[in-house]
Amino acid sequence: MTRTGSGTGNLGFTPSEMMSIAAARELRDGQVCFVGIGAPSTAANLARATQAPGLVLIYESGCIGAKPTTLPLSIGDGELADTADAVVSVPEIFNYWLQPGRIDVGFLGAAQIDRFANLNTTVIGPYDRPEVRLPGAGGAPEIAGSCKEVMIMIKQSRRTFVDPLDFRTSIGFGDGPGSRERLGLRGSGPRMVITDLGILRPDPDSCELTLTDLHPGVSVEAARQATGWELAVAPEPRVTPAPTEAELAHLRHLVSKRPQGSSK
Amino acid sequence: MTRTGSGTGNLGFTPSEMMSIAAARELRDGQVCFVGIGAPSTAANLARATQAPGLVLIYESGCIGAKPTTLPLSIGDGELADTADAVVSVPEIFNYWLQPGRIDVGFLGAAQIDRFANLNTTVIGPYDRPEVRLPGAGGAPEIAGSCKEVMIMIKQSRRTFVDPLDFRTSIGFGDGPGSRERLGLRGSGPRMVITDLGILRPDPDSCELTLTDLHPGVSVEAARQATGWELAVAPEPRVTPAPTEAELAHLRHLVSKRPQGSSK
Amino acid sequence: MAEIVSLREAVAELVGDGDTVAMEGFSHLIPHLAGHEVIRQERRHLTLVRLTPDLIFDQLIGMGVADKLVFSWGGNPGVGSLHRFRDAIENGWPTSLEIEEHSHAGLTNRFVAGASGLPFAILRGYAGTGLVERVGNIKSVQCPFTGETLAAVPAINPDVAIIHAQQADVHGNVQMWGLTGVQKEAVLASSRSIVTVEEIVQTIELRPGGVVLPTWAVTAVAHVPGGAHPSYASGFYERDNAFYSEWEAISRSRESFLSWMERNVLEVGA
Amino acid sequence: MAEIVSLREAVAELVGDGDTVAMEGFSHLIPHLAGHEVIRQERRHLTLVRLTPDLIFDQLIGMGVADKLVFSWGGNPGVGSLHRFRDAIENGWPTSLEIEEHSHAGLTNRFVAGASGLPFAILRGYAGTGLVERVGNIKSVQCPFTGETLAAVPAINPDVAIIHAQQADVHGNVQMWGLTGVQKEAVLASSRSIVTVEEIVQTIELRPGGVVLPTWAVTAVAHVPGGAHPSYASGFYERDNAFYSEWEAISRSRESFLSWMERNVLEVGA
Repeated sequence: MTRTGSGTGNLGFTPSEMMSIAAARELRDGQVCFVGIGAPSTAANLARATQAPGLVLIYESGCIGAKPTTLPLSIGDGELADTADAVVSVPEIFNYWLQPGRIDVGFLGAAQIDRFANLNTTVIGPYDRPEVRLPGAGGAPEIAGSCKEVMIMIKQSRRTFVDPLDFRTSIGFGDGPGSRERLGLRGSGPRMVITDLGILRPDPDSCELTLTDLHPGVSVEAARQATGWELAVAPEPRVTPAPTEAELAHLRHLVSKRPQGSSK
Repeated sequence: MTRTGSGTGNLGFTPSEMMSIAAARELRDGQVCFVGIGAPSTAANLARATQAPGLVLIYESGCIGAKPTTLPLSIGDGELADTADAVVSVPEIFNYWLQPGRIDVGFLGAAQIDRFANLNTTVIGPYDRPEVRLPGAGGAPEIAGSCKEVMIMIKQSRRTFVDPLDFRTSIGFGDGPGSRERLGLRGSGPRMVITDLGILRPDPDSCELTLTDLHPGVSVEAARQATGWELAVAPEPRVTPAPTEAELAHLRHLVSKRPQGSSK
Repeated sequence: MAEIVSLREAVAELVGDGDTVAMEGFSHLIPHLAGHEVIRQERRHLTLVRLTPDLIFDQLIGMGVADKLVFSWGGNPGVGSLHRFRDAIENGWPTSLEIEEHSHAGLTNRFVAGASGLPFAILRGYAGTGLVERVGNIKSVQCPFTGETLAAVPAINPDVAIIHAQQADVHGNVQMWGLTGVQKEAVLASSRSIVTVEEIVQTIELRPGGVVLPTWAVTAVAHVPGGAHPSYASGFYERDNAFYSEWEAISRSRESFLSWMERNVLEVGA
Repeated sequence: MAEIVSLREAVAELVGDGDTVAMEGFSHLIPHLAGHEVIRQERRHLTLVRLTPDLIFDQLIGMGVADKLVFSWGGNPGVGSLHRFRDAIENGWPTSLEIEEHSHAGLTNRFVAGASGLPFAILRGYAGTGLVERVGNIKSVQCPFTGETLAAVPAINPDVAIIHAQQADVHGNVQMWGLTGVQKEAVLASSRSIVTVEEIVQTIELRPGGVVLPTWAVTAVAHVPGGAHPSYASGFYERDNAFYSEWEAISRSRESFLSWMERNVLEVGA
């Protein structure tokens, strides 16, 4: 567990950087992506700066086709509205653009995730007497339900990878196979969970998150230690290609221009 | 029945002009008025030109606060959009502005009216084999249901004042007292019906249209003859004040600037 | 991403016999020339959808393109009747025309539900009208909070939406302004869409009142200047009120209608 | 017609103890100075409503103005927690705070239903989430056409909506542009409304993206330049990201919070 610091160590990049770059690589040019603030926004904008210049970014504040040149601090920064193809009302974003399932990828973060990729952004501890009151649902429940597929970014630890969740704010695969179908959800659910240690994907049969990729220098054992349940691991996890110089340069350039005030 | 021609006769004004002027007088400054095309639009714009300069005109095409200087031919003339305080989508006009009951006066015309001020703009004859297929409902059913009150303009004759209607396109007082309440309608229904012969108002108890005003030179008998049911008449019908010179001048000026192509 | 193609190609590829086709435009930006192309390509058995069928729908109906019409107000605004529409309904000429009629509020909300990915919409509407009995597609639903009864209409999700807009950029992003009716909803509710435009520009500059459809929400864009005539395109040309008036005489008889269509539509290329 | 009054008068006349008050602004045009005036006038027992309670709601909650909060995301965007909001929920300081939480889509549609004069709204939402059990105000309804089950949320109709906009004209017509969130719906859903504006102009010139509220749909307009700071007003000033960051330290302890409020809000006139 030497990989949780924020230094670049001897690999020349930090685990957070690897997480952003691994996530950015999964976005394809021309896709339409509904972006949460923070890590997903960083990754999506990195993708736009690298292999997916035509990625269409949608922010729940009403921006369709935002093309920020600096990372926004909030989902409603002026930079997003000023560079968007269209700015619409919040009702329109949710009702006309998200709900019908026309978004390719929903990109979410969370405070907790469980083995079926359900997410908690509501409370740590009991709902009525929370130890930590988190911000709440925001756009997540409907992003998780309606996008054609969902990508999740979350730092992996026993505090974040838990079973059960303290609260289920948005659904991944619910209680396992068939849950989404029974709920009438149209999107296919989480395609992958990208952490600072590796990548997990749902098992096609059981829907359980399975470690399929490890970032450079991370062991299966380290990933197991950072998971609050018995982690399913693919027979031969791939090793994520290390960040290229270009990827790192783009990412660091983006982050360096992030507005003052950001803590993450 | 000498009053149905379109000449000005010896009174110096036509029955149609009297109808427009009588209707315009009933609109008050500052009211918000949802206007149908044709006669209601003429009367509403005459009101704006005379005693109600602050009358707010709403057209279902999406114009809020239209201030046309010429009479529009359609409810979507460029003149309406160009002079409006706000232009919104058709869904917004119906859902946000009409439906909640924020409009003071709905202003309707029709092909047929019955004794409870229900209107037909759908068919003459049987629905499945109409003698005349009329344009249909348009905005009328919800204007009739949702505006705080409704004013109706219609030329009075045995073809237009009928009982029963061939089709009930929009509701006045339904089958009489209590109908609107049972249907959950929020608006109070028709306040008056202005014709080329006089003005009819619903009886406070029976809701039946009652002739309360006669235009200059029109007899009770003429109004009875032009009504397809036994017309209720107030004990002493008032006589509508004749058009003033200013009213006539404004009306004729408006009509003279009406776009080519209008047949009414 | 929208492809920029000719109107002929767009209609050939995207409008099929038997399709449900919404051609929207609420008194402004009515896609007349796209309608003419549908007539020239001899589509049949269409279900046509529009709040305010006017001249172009009169022409489509008179040329036998449609089996069914879903609408809420069919007339020649400020002038009078649509004679081809009436002839089809009253006399079954050139073929019988099934109709499903709504109020504007009802049909608008069918589009809103369609654009929203919902199976139905609720409204305070239709109460006490003959439409409830005559139109199969109006039901009611109870509010689970207050118990109130509201009207319910089903979503409409046409196969194709056809609209006219002022401009597109070279990537296929579309901007329209002025009265934009229910066009955005029609495009978003439909499986495919054709947008004819007055001009194609390098970059869209947002206008007051501008409504933008991003290219990835549109199937095809065709450059068709004048495509809304005799209706108008704010910023480009005015409504040809005289033609609306002339249509009264042209359309009154089957013969004069057919001869006008022959000369002005069939013999004209896209 | 909207009256043009001072902020002090507007709050004094239109915001009463115990009212349900929506102060909207989705990361832009947040009515901070109006919130300060509510604090200065010591309103109590309010139910506060907003999709994205951030700093101004943290301040209102920390000053004991609210009994209840209806919201969908409460945080300091890009920075972290709202400490006063957390202290109220986690520790009941300064008073206990009842909460009713939704998703953005759900609360947005509560406003839409409220603005539309409908008792409820339907959406594809909340499915499979803990919110359904924890929030009393989410039910379901069946589509009368397809039989599908959809989420239903009740309309919200606040007593007062408070928003900030870029401009009003001398008649009280309001224009805002840029991100306009759910502000139009909040005003239309509410019985009364206060709009603070950056400037009052003779005549509104429509802007790209401009959203207009006609004067007759607004109760009061107050000229409050800078009224959105530390959020921003597109065309007037930028978001003060540094202050959002500083709020983390100011709000972390009750003492530093109270002393900041004393100096920066209570001792300052409207």
